[in-house]
Amino acid sequence: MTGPEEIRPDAVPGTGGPGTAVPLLEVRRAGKTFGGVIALRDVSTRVRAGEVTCVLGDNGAGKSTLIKILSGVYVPDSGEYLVDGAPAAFGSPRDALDRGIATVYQDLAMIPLMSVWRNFFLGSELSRGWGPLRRFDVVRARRVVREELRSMGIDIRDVDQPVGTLSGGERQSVAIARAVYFGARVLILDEPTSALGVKQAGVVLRYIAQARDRGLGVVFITHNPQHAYPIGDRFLVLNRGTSLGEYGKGDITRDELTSLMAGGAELEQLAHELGRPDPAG
Amino acid sequence: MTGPEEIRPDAVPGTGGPGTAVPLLEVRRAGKTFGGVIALRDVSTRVRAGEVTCVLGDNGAGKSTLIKILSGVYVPDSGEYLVDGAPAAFGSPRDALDRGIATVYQDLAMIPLMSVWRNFFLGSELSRGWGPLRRFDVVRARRVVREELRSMGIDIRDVDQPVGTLSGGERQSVAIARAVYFGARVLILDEPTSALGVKQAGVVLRYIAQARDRGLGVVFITHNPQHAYPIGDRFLVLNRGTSLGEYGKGDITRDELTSLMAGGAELEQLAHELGRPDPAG
Amino acid sequence: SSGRGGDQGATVPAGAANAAAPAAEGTFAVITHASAGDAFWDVVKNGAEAAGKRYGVTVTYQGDGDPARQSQLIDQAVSQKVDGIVVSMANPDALKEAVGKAVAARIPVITINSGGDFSREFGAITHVGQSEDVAGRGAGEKLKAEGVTKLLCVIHEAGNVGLDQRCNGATKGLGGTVERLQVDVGNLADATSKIKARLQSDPSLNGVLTLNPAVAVAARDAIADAGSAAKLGTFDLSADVVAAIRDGEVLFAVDQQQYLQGWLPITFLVLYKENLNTVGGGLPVNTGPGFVTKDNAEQVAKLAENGTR
Amino acid sequence: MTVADERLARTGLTRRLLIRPELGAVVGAFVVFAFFAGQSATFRSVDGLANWLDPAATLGIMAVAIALLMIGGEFDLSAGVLTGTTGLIMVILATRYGLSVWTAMLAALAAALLIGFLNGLIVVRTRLPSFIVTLATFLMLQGVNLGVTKALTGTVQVGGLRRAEGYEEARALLAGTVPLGGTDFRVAIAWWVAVTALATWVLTRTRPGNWIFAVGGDEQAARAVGVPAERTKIALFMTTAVAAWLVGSIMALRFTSVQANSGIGQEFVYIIAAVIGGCLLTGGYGSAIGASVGAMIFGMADKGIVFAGWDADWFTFFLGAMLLLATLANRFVRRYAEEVKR
Amino acid sequence: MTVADERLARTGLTRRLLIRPELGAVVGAFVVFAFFAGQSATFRSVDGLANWLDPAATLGIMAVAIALLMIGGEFDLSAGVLTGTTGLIMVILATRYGLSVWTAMLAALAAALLIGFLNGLIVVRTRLPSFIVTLATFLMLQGVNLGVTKALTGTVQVGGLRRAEGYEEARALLAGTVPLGGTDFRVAIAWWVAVTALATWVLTRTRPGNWIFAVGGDEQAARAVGVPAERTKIALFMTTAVAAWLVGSIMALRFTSVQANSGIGQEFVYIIAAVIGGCLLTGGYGSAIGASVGAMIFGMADKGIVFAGWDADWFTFFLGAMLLLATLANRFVRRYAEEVKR
Ligand SMILES: Nc1ncnc2c1ncn2[C@@H]1O[C@H](COP(=O)(O)OP(=O)(O)OP(=O)(O)O)[C@@H](O)[C@H]1O
Ligand SMILES: Nc1ncnc2c1ncn2[C@@H]1O[C@H](COP(=O)(O)OP(=O)(O)OP(=O)(O)O)[C@@H](O)[C@H]1O
Ligand SMILES: [Mg+2]
Ligand SMILES: [Mg+2]
Repeated sequence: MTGPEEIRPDAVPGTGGPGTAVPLLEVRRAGKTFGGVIALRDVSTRVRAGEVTCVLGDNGAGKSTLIKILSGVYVPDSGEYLVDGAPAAFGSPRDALDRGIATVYQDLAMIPLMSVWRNFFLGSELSRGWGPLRRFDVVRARRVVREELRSMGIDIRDVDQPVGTLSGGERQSVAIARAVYFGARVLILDEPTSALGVKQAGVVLRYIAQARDRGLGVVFITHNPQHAYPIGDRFLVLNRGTSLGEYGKGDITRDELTSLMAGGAELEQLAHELGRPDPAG
Repeated sequence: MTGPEEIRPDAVPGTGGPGTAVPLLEVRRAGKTFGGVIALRDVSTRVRAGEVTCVLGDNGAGKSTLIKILSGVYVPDSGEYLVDGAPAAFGSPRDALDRGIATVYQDLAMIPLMSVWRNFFLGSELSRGWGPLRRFDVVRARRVVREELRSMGIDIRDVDQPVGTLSGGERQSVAIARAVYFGARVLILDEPTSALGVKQAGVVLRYIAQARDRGLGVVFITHNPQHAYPIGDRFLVLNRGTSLGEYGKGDITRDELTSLMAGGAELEQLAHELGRPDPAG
Repeated sequence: SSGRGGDQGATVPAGAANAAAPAAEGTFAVITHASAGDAFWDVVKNGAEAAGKRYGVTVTYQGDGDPARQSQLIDQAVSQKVDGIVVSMANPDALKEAVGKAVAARIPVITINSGGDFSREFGAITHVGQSEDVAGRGAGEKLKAEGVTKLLCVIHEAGNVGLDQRCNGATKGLGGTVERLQVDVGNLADATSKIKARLQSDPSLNGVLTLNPAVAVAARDAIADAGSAAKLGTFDLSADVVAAIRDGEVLFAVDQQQYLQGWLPITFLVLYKENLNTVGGGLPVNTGPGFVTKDNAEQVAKLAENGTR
Repeated sequence: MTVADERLARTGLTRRLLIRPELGAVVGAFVVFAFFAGQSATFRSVDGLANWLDPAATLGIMAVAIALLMIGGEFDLSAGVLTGTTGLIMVILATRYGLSVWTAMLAALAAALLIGFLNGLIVVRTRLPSFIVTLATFLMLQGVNLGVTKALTGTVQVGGLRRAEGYEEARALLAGTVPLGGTDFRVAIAWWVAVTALATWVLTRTRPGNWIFAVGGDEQAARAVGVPAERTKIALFMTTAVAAWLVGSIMALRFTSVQANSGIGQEFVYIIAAVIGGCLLTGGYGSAIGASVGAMIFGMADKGIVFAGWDADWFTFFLGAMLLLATLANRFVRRYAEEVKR
Repeated sequence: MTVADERLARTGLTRRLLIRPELGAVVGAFVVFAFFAGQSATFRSVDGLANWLDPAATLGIMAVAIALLMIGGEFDLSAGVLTGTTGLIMVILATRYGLSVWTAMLAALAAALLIGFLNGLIVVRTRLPSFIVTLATFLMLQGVNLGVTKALTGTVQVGGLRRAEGYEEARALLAGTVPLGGTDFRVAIAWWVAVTALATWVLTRTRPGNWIFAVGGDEQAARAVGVPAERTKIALFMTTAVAAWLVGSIMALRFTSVQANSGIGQEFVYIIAAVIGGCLLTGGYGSAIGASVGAMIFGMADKGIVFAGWDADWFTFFLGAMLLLATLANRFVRRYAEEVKR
């Protein structure tokens, strides 16, 4: 499934377009090992303001690991991580959040026993009052959550419901709504649309476009080329923990991208194949 | 994996081709309530041998709840559930498994702290020896798991790795491989492809086709109309816990289905919309 | 290197006032059926350690209420080849094997406090003190003399043999009704309110016997709170209890002079080691019971504060 | 909810109330109360009430603190013995070193905070289970309590607080009584109510409260959204230590002397009260009011058996049976509330 | 692995071994052993070995059973007192009702199985936390032990097993000694090894072993793939009861008498040993060998302090410090094994 030949890798440093400024985030030859497992090796990429960087690759390619390095969950074992051009050593996701990096994780999404609204504001609680009377503004928090979710097309019955009892897609939507709401400069989304219905996925893509247009840098992971191509500005392709290259939108066509994403073109052929075999044998 | 493609539907007791026989599974006006939440109301459907029934619907529509009724996790609060035409009261998923119903759940997939091979055989451990010396055939189990996963295109480094450290898609693949391996008469898949890459998703669709061709009844949930239409024989559409109707493949075109799945046609239009706004505008 | 520690023994104790006796060599193990921190046994420990200092020998003290663990402690002392073992036998049956092992290893054994009846049979050279039963009987008789007819015996550790024997003895001595109450010595507020609850719900109770000085203080408060006229007696001393005796809030404290149950056996063992002396001729050496009452409270007060009474 | 959703079954107010963890425990409390009130007239009298509320108060203060900690996903086995340690420090400083009671209390508070801080620090740094870390603290404090007390006094207790400066005022504040309805109620009961109210407010209405639920529910996920998990946990251990200090001071002022073994064995009673009150042992769920009610259930059953005059040899048997009944009542009520459809 | 994968860093055999939970504990055990061997010559002698292995054996048997239960996600607080109950039943039947020791042991086994079954049944049926259910059993058994013993004998202990029929043989089998290297070793040590081996085999090589990990790891998910979760849990409680019966019989035969309070407080020592050995309190992870080693660490520290001749007042202090050191050593070794890259 390796690299398609006709594509030129992006001429990385100092390009024109929306990418002239210092990149918001940049990793250089980052690597991460878990015990004996090498999850990521020598991967470099950059995220610029007002651009959408798509990270593509097979299952287990290391996409989520890269994302967790960007958002401060993991410290890379090797390589560099720069934020606004200066080396960053995030000790925890809190540090990343404080620098305006909001993330939707694939597997660290929510606290199942906590209610929807508490999860939504977790770590960034709305406060009112002063000094020792400073408190969580419960009424407003509930209202904000209901509104934000409704505008995503998710009509939660009861924001007091524990997140653990939500459907898969509802849970995903809460996580996205939260990241969009708090996203200040960079929005990182790890397979945000995978559990979503067509309508909800459309809403999320629109959100991404809006965020981009507001000048945020967006990192977007998806397996769906139909979601990735229209919205992405740059495409980083990972395979078995290493980078197969990074492409600008101009350097790659939709079909090339699809075929890069492992046999996307096969889908059409698959449709035939999936039909019933001829009963005559 | 087993089953080559050219095999005719299995001659299940008293059938004449798919569809004419007593359905393997049938629910009539089933309903399920959680505390104050009505998750499902008056939903009916049937699963026949050699057919793929697709369940479609928005997030929170009740698809997973229906699946859990079919696989014995929940007992419906109202309505009837028939297996092979006779009323079934499954006390636990074990009962359903014993009747040949294997399921991939959306959220109850795996035990994170256990290794891949232990998870794979959990509940259906390969045994050798007799009497008090009957034991788990560890060597064979490891081998089988590695082979099954490789044939899905998932190359797990180490089957002793705890499932909790796998990537989202790898975990999903293990669950699917397990259900396919143990699926005897009915295979139920709740959004199996959502976390999968294009290649792996294709493999799963082929598996479904193979299972169907071997005469299994398949229930398949997905949000992706491109996955659903080619392979489905019947389409059950849920909305906010109730059924919008069940359609045979002949009764509905791909486009109708896509639009039924809530604005699927919008996708194309969305692609334009997602482009950059006119800087002049 | 194993230069320090009990198994080498014979470190010269600092400041030992060993003018009376010539400095002896040796390690002696005191192993009782009470865990560390028990008010009664702490005085025994003080007595044994003081004697050790006086004679210039090493005394180790260990204790555990579980007979299994107590017997393991004896086994350990045997492994360490100590020069003598002092043991309290609340559960003689359970200690038979371990004591026998010590005797077989030619280690002199002296029993203290309880188990006097078996002392000889098991091969101990003598017994010091008398059983909790006798002490309890004394307390019962004293309460009877004060006109107590219905007594509440407060047990602060359920299933403890020694405490049970004290209550049983009191029952025999009193001749009247004895009711039991279980409290937790780790939580005195709770103990107070339980004693009070018992007194409130049964006004015919006219005596309380506690088996621990801290519980005695709790019982004193409870009696006052409940407005009861019950008479209070206790086992063992503390500064608070002595003060309460002085003030007439507590009638008496049973005093087994348990300091002697620590001091004497060490003395006897040293003598045995040096001179093969035995004391008592097979009869137990009694250390009590004595009573601390209003009359002698003043004198005892200072000693109780020092932990020797 | 602004508009009714057709996917919501109608639920009565009663059922919505009963579904809350603390109200399940309240039902258990009623069952136990009714039971013993039927057995003993003294139990239901004002006098009896004052009596069994007294130990429930000190237990309740600790149970609430432990509940917060358990919601945050950790245990503290050293909390019981720490009540003894703080009491000992206070009495020793006030009687042997001539400090005023207030200064001695402050010093004890500082020591408690340090111990709580160390507990928390070791737990978050080494990632050892808090069960093991605080077990070690428990054992070590137990040894220190006895060893130091013995070394200083030659006995296993220290006393004489009555003569210390400031004793009367401190006692009135923490260990005094208030006449009410013809009986004296302990002021500790008021402290208990205050602690419960404060903990409930923190838990449900402040940011740290949200963090406590989160670190107990899923620490990794909480960390990932920016919750300062380590700080939250250390603060929880320190809170427990402060509660232990409060209870230790109350007890020391009340009895004017402290035994070296005081508080040992209580640590599990605290956990039991919290669990009866609906806290999950696995963390992430529970309530302060529930823990308080759990302490009350335990206190009632514990004293009720004495009031009823049942055979002391069988005491623990009855206690166990009552606990089981109370938690079963609680459970059945909640299940009814959750499952019955209308 | 058949072929090397380029995504796998090369790991030495040592590191692969050290990563296993039980081998971490083994390192802790070595640290504690080396420490006390340096302190006391007796400790490291064969005699000393026989000495400290003896309590470790009975503790180890229970710790292994409790570890299985904890891996299965449950607690049993009644296990300690059940050792007393089974011993009492056996001694009472053999001495007061003239049964042979073997029959009395069988009767005690039946009682233990029943109690274990009831524990399990109540836990799986009511879905109450096992902590609470077995706490109730613990309290109730404690009351029964005391109440029945008092009623039958008037004291808090029963004895005289020595005279019962079959005593000598039963004792030789369960509580005898075997001369080895000039010292007598207890046969309980052999039982301990056997129990550990059996439990390890069940856990790692049988279907029920797989189910135990699964119900402890995620009961819902396990149920969903067809694991008979309820049966597994009930069987675990019954296994613990059988272990308690074994230990109770060993102790009763050895000491020929049983105290009514015997075993109380031990329940937590079992849990502690299991946790030192690497079991998670939240279930789903641990090993039988680890629990055994945990018991050994505890036994060594417990007896080593006595051998070293340290002041008994400070005993618990040293015990706590040793436990903390042993678990820290364990943790650092595992962290090294997991994190150092080569
Ligand atoms: N245990 C539960 N308690 C309360 N509500 C529940 C529970 N399980 C499901 N629900 C609710 O029932 C509704 C249907 O859930 P279900 O998981 O069946 O949806 P779904 O169709 O599978 O959605 P998705 O596509 O997002 O997976 C949801 O709104 C969910 O919040
Ligand atoms: N904590 C961990 N310990 C061990 N191995 C891990 C750990 N986390 C991830 N891995 C391994 O690292 C590899 C990369 O994982 P990652 O989650 O980054 O993949 P991914 O690209 O996000 O895949 P997917 O599309 O399936 O989500 C996987 O093979 C996974 O098994
Ligand atoms: Mg991923
Ligand atoms: Mg679903």
